[in-house]
Amino acid sequence: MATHAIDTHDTHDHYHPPGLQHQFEDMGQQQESASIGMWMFLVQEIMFFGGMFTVYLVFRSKFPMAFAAGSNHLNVYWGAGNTVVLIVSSLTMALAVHYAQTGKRMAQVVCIILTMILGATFLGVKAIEYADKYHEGIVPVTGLNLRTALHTEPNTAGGSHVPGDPDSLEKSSLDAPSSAENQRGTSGSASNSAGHVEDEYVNPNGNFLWTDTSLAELAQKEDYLTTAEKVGYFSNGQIDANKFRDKVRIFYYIYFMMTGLHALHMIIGLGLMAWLLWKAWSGAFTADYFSPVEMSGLYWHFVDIVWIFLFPLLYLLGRHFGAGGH
Amino acid sequence: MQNASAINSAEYIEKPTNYLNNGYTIKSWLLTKDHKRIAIMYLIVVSIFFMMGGLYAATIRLELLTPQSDLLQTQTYNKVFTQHGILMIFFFLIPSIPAILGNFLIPIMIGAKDLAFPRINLLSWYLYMIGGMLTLWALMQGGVDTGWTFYAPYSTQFSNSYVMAVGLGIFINGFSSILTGLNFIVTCHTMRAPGMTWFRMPLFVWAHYATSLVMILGTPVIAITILLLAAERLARIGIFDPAIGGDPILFQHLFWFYSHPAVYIMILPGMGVISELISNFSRKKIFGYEFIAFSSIAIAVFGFLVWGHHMFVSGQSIYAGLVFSFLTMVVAVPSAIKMFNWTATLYKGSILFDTPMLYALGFLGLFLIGGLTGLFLGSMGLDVHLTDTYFVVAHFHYVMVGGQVIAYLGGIHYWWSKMTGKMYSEFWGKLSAMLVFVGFNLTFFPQFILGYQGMPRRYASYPEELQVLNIFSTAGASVLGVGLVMPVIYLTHSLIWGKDAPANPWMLPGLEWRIASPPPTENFETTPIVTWEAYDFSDENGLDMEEARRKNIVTV
Amino acid sequence: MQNTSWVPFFPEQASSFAWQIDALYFYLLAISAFFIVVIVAAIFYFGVRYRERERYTNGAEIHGSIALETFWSIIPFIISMTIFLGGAIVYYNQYRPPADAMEIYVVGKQWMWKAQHGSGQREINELHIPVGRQIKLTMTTEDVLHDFFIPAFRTKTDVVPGRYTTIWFEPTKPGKYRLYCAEYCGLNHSGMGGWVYVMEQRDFDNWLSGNVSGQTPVEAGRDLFENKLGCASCHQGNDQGRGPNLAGVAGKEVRLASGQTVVADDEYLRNSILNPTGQIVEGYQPIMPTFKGQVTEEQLVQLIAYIKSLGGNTTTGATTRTAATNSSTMTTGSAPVNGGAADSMTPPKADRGSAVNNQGSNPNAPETRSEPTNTNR
Amino acid sequence: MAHTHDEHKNNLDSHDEHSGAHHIVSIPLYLMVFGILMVGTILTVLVAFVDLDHIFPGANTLVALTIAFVKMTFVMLYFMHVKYSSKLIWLTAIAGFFWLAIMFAYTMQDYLTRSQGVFNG
Ligand code: HEA
Ligand code: HEA
Ligand code: HEC
Ligand code: CUA
Ligand SMILES: [Cu+2]
Repeated sequence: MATHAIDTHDTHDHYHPPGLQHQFEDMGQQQESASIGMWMFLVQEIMFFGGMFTVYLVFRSKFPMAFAAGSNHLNVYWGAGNTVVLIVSSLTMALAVHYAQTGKRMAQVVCIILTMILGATFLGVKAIEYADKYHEGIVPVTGLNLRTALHTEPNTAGGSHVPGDPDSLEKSSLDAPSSAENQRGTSGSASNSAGHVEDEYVNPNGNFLWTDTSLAELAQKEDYLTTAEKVGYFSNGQIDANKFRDKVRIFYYIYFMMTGLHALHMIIGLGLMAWLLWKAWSGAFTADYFSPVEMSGLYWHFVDIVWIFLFPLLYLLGRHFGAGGH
Repeated sequence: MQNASAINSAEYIEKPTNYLNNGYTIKSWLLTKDHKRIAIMYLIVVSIFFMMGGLYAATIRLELLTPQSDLLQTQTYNKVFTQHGILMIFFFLIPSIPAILGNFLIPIMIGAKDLAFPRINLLSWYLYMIGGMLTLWALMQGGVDTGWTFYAPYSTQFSNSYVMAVGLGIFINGFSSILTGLNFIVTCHTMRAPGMTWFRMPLFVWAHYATSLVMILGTPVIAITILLLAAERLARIGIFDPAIGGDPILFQHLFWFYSHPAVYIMILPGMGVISELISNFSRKKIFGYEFIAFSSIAIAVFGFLVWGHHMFVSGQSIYAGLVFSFLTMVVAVPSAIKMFNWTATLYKGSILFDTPMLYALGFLGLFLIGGLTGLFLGSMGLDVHLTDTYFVVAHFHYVMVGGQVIAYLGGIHYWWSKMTGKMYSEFWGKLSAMLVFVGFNLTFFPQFILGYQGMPRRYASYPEELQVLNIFSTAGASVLGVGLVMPVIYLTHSLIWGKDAPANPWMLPGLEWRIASPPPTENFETTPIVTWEAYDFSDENGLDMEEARRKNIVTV
Repeated sequence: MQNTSWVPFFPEQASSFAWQIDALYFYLLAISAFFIVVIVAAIFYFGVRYRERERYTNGAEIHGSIALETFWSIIPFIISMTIFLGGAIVYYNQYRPPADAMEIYVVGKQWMWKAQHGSGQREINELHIPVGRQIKLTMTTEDVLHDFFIPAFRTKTDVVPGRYTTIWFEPTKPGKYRLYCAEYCGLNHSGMGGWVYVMEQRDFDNWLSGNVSGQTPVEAGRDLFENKLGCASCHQGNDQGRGPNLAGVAGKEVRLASGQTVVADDEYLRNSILNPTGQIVEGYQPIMPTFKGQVTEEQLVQLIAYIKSLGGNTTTGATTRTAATNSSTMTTGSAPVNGGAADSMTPPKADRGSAVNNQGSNPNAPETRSEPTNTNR
Repeated sequence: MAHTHDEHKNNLDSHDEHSGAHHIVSIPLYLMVFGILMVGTILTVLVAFVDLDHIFPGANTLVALTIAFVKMTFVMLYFMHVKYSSKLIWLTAIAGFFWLAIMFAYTMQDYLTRSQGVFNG
């Protein structure tokens, strides 16, 4: 078999330190390759998350108040707590590398275990937060939430939402010219309130509950709405809870996509740690050969860095509006 | 240790084992970590995808023979061109040269035993296979009809074809591409043999280094974009669909952030091959080595700044359009530099017109036309009229088929003896090269005219007054098809009945020609020490021309 | 087409800035020709002059030349800048609508173009415009991206859901020009097109006031069905379209989605056109837009005459006709977007007064609210 | 074959990367970095509740991102040993963020210079 032949063929004139792969000349070359390779991988990761950050940037710059509203509803204590957890785990990871470099097996094992525990804690907290949001009915699109209807004043409901009509969302949103009328802030046309006494907004994808438009009102009052917001939140010159809610939903889409991807990386990281733990336990790493520990460390720290940005962007960006969470 | 410069490769080097006869079991292939075997596995699969893409192309051309959509239903036609584009781009052209020739040659060219991460290399192949199989499965189930560009909101809300499955296939395949790029970069940094400085590397390696940069920096973005698209389809997440608050132009930004650089993934390796061919078949050092090397990097870097030229009429702001148009012009300059240097290399050469060189010269002409028509499109005012017409179709086939595919064929012929240890028939080679050239022009040149007349692309039926040129195009495609089927036959034929290849059939100085054909598993018995520049034909370089002439080594 | 120009295979120039695009085109052709000739000539010359004379002789040792490299970097750069500037200027002219342009609203929809004139006149897959007037189109779409493309005018622009895009031109020659959809938009993308009629002002005024030509009702109906109203884009005459095959429908029994059966008499046909969602044929989505307000009574008669004339060589009774897979149903099982979209395109009654007031200053499409949407569900 | 390796190194133009001896960061230094990170975290939370936007719009975001950036820098330099790594690693890390910036900048140059394109939904 080919691979077998490679190995036997090679050994005859080389001293083979443990862990040296056949294609390399020496440990130095191997370590260098591993570290460049890992960094290239991290660059790849930066761009991967970068796509999401771009999406965030675009929508946040359009709808800052909706984002602030959504963000304020997240629990800052859980978020901050998790940040601390991750930073501590980064420390233990760094220590694990340190002990690997200095060849201390037991300390290394302990550090890895600690890192894993902290990582799991992080995921646990995330799970709690997700569950929380789920029970509050603000996980967009799950469709599994209680279908509690949101009642709004008839005159702010945009007129075209027919009770119980699942198409009404599309109907209004594709009815482009009429919304443009709204843009001008003129009063609606004669027909739009025909027969709607009680408007009930039913999201065809399950309910995403959101009634609080106070931030949009605040911004309207103090006049710092963006152009997009001036169009995007209003129906007939008044703040439309439903339209505002749709923008908050975008925040939550992005929140769940970003934190979900981050959590996925944590899970992969935990798998990596488990493997490291097993290797470290069986004494595979020495002061000469520890690059797997180092490389996993790089990965772990990177995931930490992503969170360092996610935390302020998702949890903190609207706190100063004083509209507070719940 | 034996000094590499003493190797006289004109002789047959009898090697008891080479990478091909080193194990015959299926397992010895499927679990191999040998970059050469992985390259061969890519060769097989990529060829299959090419044939499938080609069959779709043939179907397109047949349908377009008549103005009505009579051969295919409109629905089917939409799927056919989409799948043609997807298979050709993601599963054929992007992996073609890098994963086959790059994989096989980069370690050899820089004097290494293997890539830096052989296992990851194998993983890349498996990811490619999984992605490919998933896509094929989806095509079997019913296919996609979104166009290869997957524009939202059609792809996210309106199409009821297998967008998710194909998207997932491309997603997985993307990681294959990323890992290949990663492997090449690390290999170039750490695996070079003693004496193989950066500026002694063959330009083929430089081109792949640049390509790899694009792969690593660009591909993740398409991955996340497809993920978002899938999320939007699955759960109606409103990122791209305006009906629920999203922004369809954002999709285009994200898509082209990758897909424009990706067109350079699709040409840079070809440019690398052409640099090798032009220089070696002129038996002369390449003109302006450093300029060609750096222009590859420049293309890779600036290629990231121009994606908006696909969006001049999309509703992007005029200001953004101006910036992107300007940068598009800037990025054409490095290509121009390459073009001129290649031409200059021919000057005072000793030019050999073997099959690979025919392809190389064909490349120069076709890429020239393709690239220049790129300038038409990059010029905003003109693009307004030309975008989404057959002019664009003709442009990108000129650069992709006339460029990369031709380069790929040239490369395959050039290194065929090295890869397989067999010589193909030069007569058939030349014949097919010429057929391809003629057929290609006949197929795609009329499309420029069609495009300027205003024939929109992705049309299953078209106005009758446009039929004449379409008939030309279809006729050309038939010639092209014949020209492309021929290599499949004579190359396969050569595997069994071909003459055994000498180590260095053309007496060339590259490292790959200093080892046996096919190479031994370990590439080099001992690590070579490089003391010569790239394309060094001087006599001090250990190539004993007198000896070769005396022995009259016959190349073809 | 209107291939009257002396250059073969060259599209007609029919807008005020078409010459600019053509000039730019010829400029680029000249540049290309120059580089192609120079490079190909060099290749041929070198190929012949320096072909290998004796086996294994090497070429001359030349490494490169900084002077040459600089030369051939700077020259292309300068040339490419002229191309950029030319393109930018032309583009700017094309996308800066003059202030006093006549405004027409265009809405794209899978797979038809709907236009409404300032006077309230509506048309489908056609655009009638007067010659020599600057015309500005304000465009959007109800579903996916489309692209409004008139080759003879050398201009096009995407229409984007949720946004307005604009395009302007000044037609210079009366005639009939092709109109295409140039952005892929699904099944019938290649059928989404029609004609632009550039008319003398006098003819245009006539047209606006609704003059019709002397065709038989069936002929006129066919014209309406196939071209003017775009019925054929859904009723393709086979069962793959989004709407049912109408051949042989007249007089037969039709199964409705509600389970009832009705006889397709004139009244039924008329209702199907004016109020399509009232009686949905079994197996189809309620996507057919209402044509109320767009067809005159006279045209209705013509349409019905035409549908009846389709005869019944298709023997498949209405009851056995099965639905084509509707390309717009969503995989998620949530509300069909198209369903909503169709409802929303209720055409308004032409209201000349207010629409005229809106002209020029108002970026919005004409009012669509003057009539309630289908409330008879 | 020992001399091969030597030559191998000598001929690499980047031999500083090749030194097998990896820098070992001392534990106190790690702890110090950790301290900085914790302070940063607390600071960013506290600042978030103070309204800085009246200074100029977006000031809060700017401060939050600056703190995050500083934290990231420390993690990269010390935890990820970039400080002790070759130029190539520096370059790689910077290039990654640079490309991200390209994506942001060139996307936003479109969004900031045209109508926001929302009239519904
Ligand atoms: C291998 C792939 C490849 C390559 C290399 C290129 C190269 C180039 N492309 Fe192309 N392109 C595609 C593949 C490629 N393209 C594809 C697939 C599409 C369509 C995607 C889709 O919509 O489906 C596309 C579409 C496309 C568009 C969008 C068209 C539209 O949809 O409206 C534009 C617009 O600017 C463009 C421009 C260019 C330019 C300026 C170059 C330049 O890099 C070319 C540079 C080369 C030269 C210029 C020739 C050599 C130079 C000289 C001989 C000297 C003279 C030069 C000067 C005076 C400057 N391309
Ligand atoms: C690598 C990329 C690549 C390649 C190689 C090709 C190759 C060809 N393409 Fe295509 N093409 C695209 C990429 C490519 N294309 C893309 C991206 C699109 C846009 C899709 C979209 O709009 O979304 C497109 C669209 C496209 C269209 C426009 C469709 C439309 O807009 O309506 C047309 C029309 O003529 C066309 C034709 C051809 C032809 C005739 C070939 C020929 O060159 C093919 C020649 C090859 C063969 C004939 C096969 C060779 C055979 C063998 C090697 C083996 C023999 C096989 C057997 C024995 C079975 N292609
Ligand atoms: C957007 C697509 C679309 C367009 C355009 C369209 N239709 Fe339809 N049409 C449908 C669909 C779908 C049905 C079946 C569902 C229903 O009854 O509404 C239908 C049903 C009908 C029926 C009843 C057919 C039967 O089998 O009973 C008639 C008659 C009809 N259309 C006539 C027309 C005419 C006349 C026009 C043009 C003026 C037209 N349609 C334009 C989609 C369309
Ligand atoms: Cu509408 Cu294509
Ligand atoms: Cu491009």
